[in-house]
Amino acid sequence: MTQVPISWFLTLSAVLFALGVAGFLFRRSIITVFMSIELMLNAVNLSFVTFAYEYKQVNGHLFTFFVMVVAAAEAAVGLAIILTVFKNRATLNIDDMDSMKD
Amino acid sequence: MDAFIVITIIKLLVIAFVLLTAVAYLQWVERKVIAHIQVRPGPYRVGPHGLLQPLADVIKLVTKEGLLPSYVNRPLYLFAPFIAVAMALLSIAVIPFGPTITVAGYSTWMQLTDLNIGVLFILAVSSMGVYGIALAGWSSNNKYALLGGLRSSAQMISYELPLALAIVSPLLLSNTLSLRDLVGSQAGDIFHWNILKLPFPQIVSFIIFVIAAFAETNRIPFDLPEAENELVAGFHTEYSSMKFASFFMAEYLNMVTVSAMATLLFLGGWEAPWPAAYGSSLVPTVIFAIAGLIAFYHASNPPHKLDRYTFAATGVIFLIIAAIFLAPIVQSWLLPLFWFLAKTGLILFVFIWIRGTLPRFRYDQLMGFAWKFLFPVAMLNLLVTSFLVAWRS
Amino acid sequence: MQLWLIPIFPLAGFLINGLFGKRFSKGLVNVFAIGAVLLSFAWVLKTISGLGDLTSPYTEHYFTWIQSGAFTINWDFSADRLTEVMLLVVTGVGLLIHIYSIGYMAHEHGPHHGGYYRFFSYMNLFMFFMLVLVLGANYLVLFVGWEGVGLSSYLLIGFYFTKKFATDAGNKAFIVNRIGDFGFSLAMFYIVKTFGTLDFNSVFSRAAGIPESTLTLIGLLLLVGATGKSAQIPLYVWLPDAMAGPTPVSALIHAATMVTAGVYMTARSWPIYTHAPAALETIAVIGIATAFFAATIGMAQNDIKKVFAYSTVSQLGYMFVGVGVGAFSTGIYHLVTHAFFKALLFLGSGAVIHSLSGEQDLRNMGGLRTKIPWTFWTMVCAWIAISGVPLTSGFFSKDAILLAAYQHAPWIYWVGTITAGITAFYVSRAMFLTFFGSYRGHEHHIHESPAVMTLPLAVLALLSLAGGYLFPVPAFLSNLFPPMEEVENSSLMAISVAFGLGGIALAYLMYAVKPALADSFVSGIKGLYTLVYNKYFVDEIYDATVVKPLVGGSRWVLWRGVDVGIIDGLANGIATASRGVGGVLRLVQSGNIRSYAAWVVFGSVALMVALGMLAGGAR
Amino acid sequence: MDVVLFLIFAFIAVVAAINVVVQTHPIASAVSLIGVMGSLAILYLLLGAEFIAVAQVIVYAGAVMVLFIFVIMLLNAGAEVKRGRSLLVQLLGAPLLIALLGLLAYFVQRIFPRNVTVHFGGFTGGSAQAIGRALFTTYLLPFEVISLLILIAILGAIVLGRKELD
Repeated sequence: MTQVPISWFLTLSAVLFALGVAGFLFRRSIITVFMSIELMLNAVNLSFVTFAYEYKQVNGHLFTFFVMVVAAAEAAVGLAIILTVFKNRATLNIDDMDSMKD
Repeated sequence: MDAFIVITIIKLLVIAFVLLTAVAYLQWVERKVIAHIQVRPGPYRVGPHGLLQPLADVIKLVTKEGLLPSYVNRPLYLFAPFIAVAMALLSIAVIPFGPTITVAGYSTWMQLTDLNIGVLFILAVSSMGVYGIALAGWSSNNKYALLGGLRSSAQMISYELPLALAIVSPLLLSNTLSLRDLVGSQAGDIFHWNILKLPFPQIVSFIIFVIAAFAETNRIPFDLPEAENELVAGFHTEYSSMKFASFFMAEYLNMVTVSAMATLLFLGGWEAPWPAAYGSSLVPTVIFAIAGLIAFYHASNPPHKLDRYTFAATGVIFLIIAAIFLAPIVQSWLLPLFWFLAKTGLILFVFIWIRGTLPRFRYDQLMGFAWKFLFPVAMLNLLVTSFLVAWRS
Repeated sequence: MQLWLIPIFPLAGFLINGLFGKRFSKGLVNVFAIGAVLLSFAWVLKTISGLGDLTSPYTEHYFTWIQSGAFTINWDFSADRLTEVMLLVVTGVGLLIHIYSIGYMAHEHGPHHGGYYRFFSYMNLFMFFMLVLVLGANYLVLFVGWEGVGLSSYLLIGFYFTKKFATDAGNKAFIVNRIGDFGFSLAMFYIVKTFGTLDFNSVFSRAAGIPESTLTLIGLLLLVGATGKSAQIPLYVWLPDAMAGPTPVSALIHAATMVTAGVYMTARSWPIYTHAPAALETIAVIGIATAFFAATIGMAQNDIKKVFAYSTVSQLGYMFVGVGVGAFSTGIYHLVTHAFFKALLFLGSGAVIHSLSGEQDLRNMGGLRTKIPWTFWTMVCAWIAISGVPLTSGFFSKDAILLAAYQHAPWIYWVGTITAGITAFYVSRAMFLTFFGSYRGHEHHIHESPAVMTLPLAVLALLSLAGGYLFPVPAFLSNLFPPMEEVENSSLMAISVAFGLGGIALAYLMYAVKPALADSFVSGIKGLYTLVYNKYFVDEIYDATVVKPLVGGSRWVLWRGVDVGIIDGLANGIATASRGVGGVLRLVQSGNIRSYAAWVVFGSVALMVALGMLAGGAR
Repeated sequence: MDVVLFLIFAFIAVVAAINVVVQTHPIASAVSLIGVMGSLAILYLLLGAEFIAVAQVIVYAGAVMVLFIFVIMLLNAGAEVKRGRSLLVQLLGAPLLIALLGLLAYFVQRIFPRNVTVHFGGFTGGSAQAIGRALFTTYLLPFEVISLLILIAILGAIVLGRKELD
């Protein structure tokens, strides 16, 4: 068998997504949390591309493309926010950022 | 299948060997050219006219003690030069040096592999090259190195934009992303080259490309990451021996890559400036013959005693080369190679020439120049080009 | 013909002066303001010459404004002969008054009080809305202009907004007009319900097939709107107060153009009214009552502008009589001539006030005949015109109305004739008190107004005298309205002329020859005089019967009871309840992002479990 | 051949992703994430998405992650401090995660049978030309909107990065 079952790709995507969630849940550095989000997005992209292969359509690629662009925009704004937060609070620990509570 | 693998391995070895030698000698050429700009002889001791200097340098760098500072982040510190040189070598893989050739019945391209998105591939790989420098700067755990790394990553991100925008215009004219097809679309005379092609000659984007390429390769006047009077040696302050040599090599390889890119994108690749029917195939012969004659002239009244023989030998070699160019069997692949190398070499010479003439930018000027001048101009050029291309079609 | 160009010029003038006028010099403001009206006037002339005979209305469609199912309202302008008459009056008289304003407002400056550019931008805004009103091809576009002129009128009455009486007068005008507009809106709702459209052409062409009761209701509701805008009983109270604005405003808006909008609207709606005789009769009664009633008040006023204000109310009554007796064209005829001589009277009184540096009380004037001869002689033209002296413009139009009224119901003719006598009397009284006798004021620097003011006066004087010949409106409009019987009754004409001349003579006797006679006469009928002097206490009655109960009811029932008790109580109760629930939910909001993420994961896991079970069940 | 390639790069991706989560130092996480992205790019090539693969390298690995590393270097972010306060995550995090992964894997295995397979060259519709054509026809509006989004993001980043803002 020299061909890869399509479910393997999707399982890989699920595993990566779960690892992204794990990073979000268990990490305390805001930058790492942010990177976990990127990991999740990548996992989803993989499933999009896989579906595009399965249905032999280019649409999945375009979704991936749009996700990438949004991720780039998100990274630009998110990192700017992180910089500002760090400038004001001198911390990167996500548990210290809870002023939205009240 | 087997033949394909064998040929690929042969090509790989040839290209790797030639390229690395060329890079070593590029460094020698640079030292010589700058020396002559500054009216001094340059390397002169090792070999005739210092011709063996690169060999000596290599031996020195390899045998030097590889220092490993105790305070660095070891995995990344060791990984960074590897990334730098690997990414530099990777992009060479898709650059074609000439058209198809036939050797012993097997026909192949003078290129390791052809991707139909070759241009994008080179962009991708070169954007990965930043990591080598950034990680080197960070893992050295040294403030000069860190600042150098920061500067270089900011600079390379900034200049990647005008670079990419400048590339898009010739792509629009040629309507392909494959480097081989790109050259094919510029076949003919000099007015089919993208730099002079109608409806919109890409002179502006060529200049932008070259400027951005200077910045991407951290060359003067954009060598801020390694500004020695501010940052000691920038990101490679803490590096020595082969690790240092890797960065050095990566820089020169990148220079070769972008020069080759400029040649392929704007200057028609291996195409001759005018058709062979009007004698363009005789140009290399004439050049080498003249070079040989000059060598003979110098041999007749030598500045040094030894030169009587070395110059004569050189002249003979040149004349032989000139003769080889006349041989019809090799002409089919030697001529394109000649043109390709001549154009690439010209741009490389410009690199060196500018290093010998221009001062360095201030950092804010550097960023302002990229964002406030190059980027808008590239955008405008792209707009005009796309409008004209759409108009024509 | 590009009808839209007509109103667009004043709008442009308004925008330019309103937005940038602060930085302009007065000259530049003048250029834009006057230029806008001038261009508009020129375009009106070109349009009229271009439209030619115009036997059927000419309509231009611009865009669909409102579309809801089958119901469509287009933004259309249309022009017929009635529109042409109105356009000429509005832009022509408007242009003269704009020019006059240059001189009158010359001393206005400063950002708070005067605001030269503010005045002219409001005037241009008014012109814009008035032209939209006149040009509109359906009731809603007309209503836009209708409300727009109300707005600009409000802005201009309250022009001196640092003075309380001015702002109060503005508020009063606005609020009283709201009552009328309420009736107008209801009328439009009924029209939509009955006809399914607001377009003039389709409404009027179908009016014949509608039950009379419905048309009467619509007609009466439209009349409510008209009484508000045209200051008829019982909604006339705002107009005399509106004299708080600058005098050119009084001349333009509260004499010549805006207040005639009600007349225009009722005349425009004649197909509805001709099928609703009861409504038409109501118009005539209200008109004649207003005419008489206001004229009597006018006799006892001492403020020169108040006299002319009540005179305006009275003359508007005449126009309503003309419409109400079915002689629509005579109403419009009087509208035109009235625009000339009443604008002239106001502008003349403005010139008097201007030369006396703001004095408005008749008792402090006198003997100005020689000091400001230009003003005097032009006002004389208006005086004889309004008094109905033969061969002046007022004579023709008033006489046409009275003749039509006699045909309809003789008692209206007699009341109208008496009113004409009273009108002649009080206008003559104002003239004698102002220009004859000896000067009773304190001002020493009485000066004639500049040419920029006297020139429009001269033009208007010419029109007041000759307007009757120059603009034979009834003949011009004859094919638009239902035909009237042509009557020639020279005895009736002679009677009304006699009443007019008698009024002048009486005033001459009482105020020029023997001034003491007036005082003794007043003291003789003291009770009646007090009643008339205080305008029959109408304002006070309104205050006691409408305003006080409304204010009290609002304060005690609506505010304390409904608002504080019920609405606030409800809102506060909901808020308290939400806060209680929120207090519980707040425990979930720990502020810790990772906790939130855990909740999200929990939610997705729960969702997937549910999905899996559903899918499993389905299989 | 395809299986071998897939296994190699899937293995690299998973190991690198685990490394992203496990490493305490942000920069180590970032480098690992670049590894994930790189191997994903190879897998995209396997799936016939050549343009997406290159875009992945250019945009994600070449631009987004450079930004990350840039910020990490700028802030000189060190290893993170263990100072958690989320009881919920400590108690429920791991079980929830295992449940999520288990459910996802279950659904994937159940819905997608094994007979649909991937081999290199099985789909060639992912060229730059095809994507460009779709982008400028079917997806023109999203494309324009997303360019607007980028513009807004640039402005937002500039405003946030201004010195006066505290």
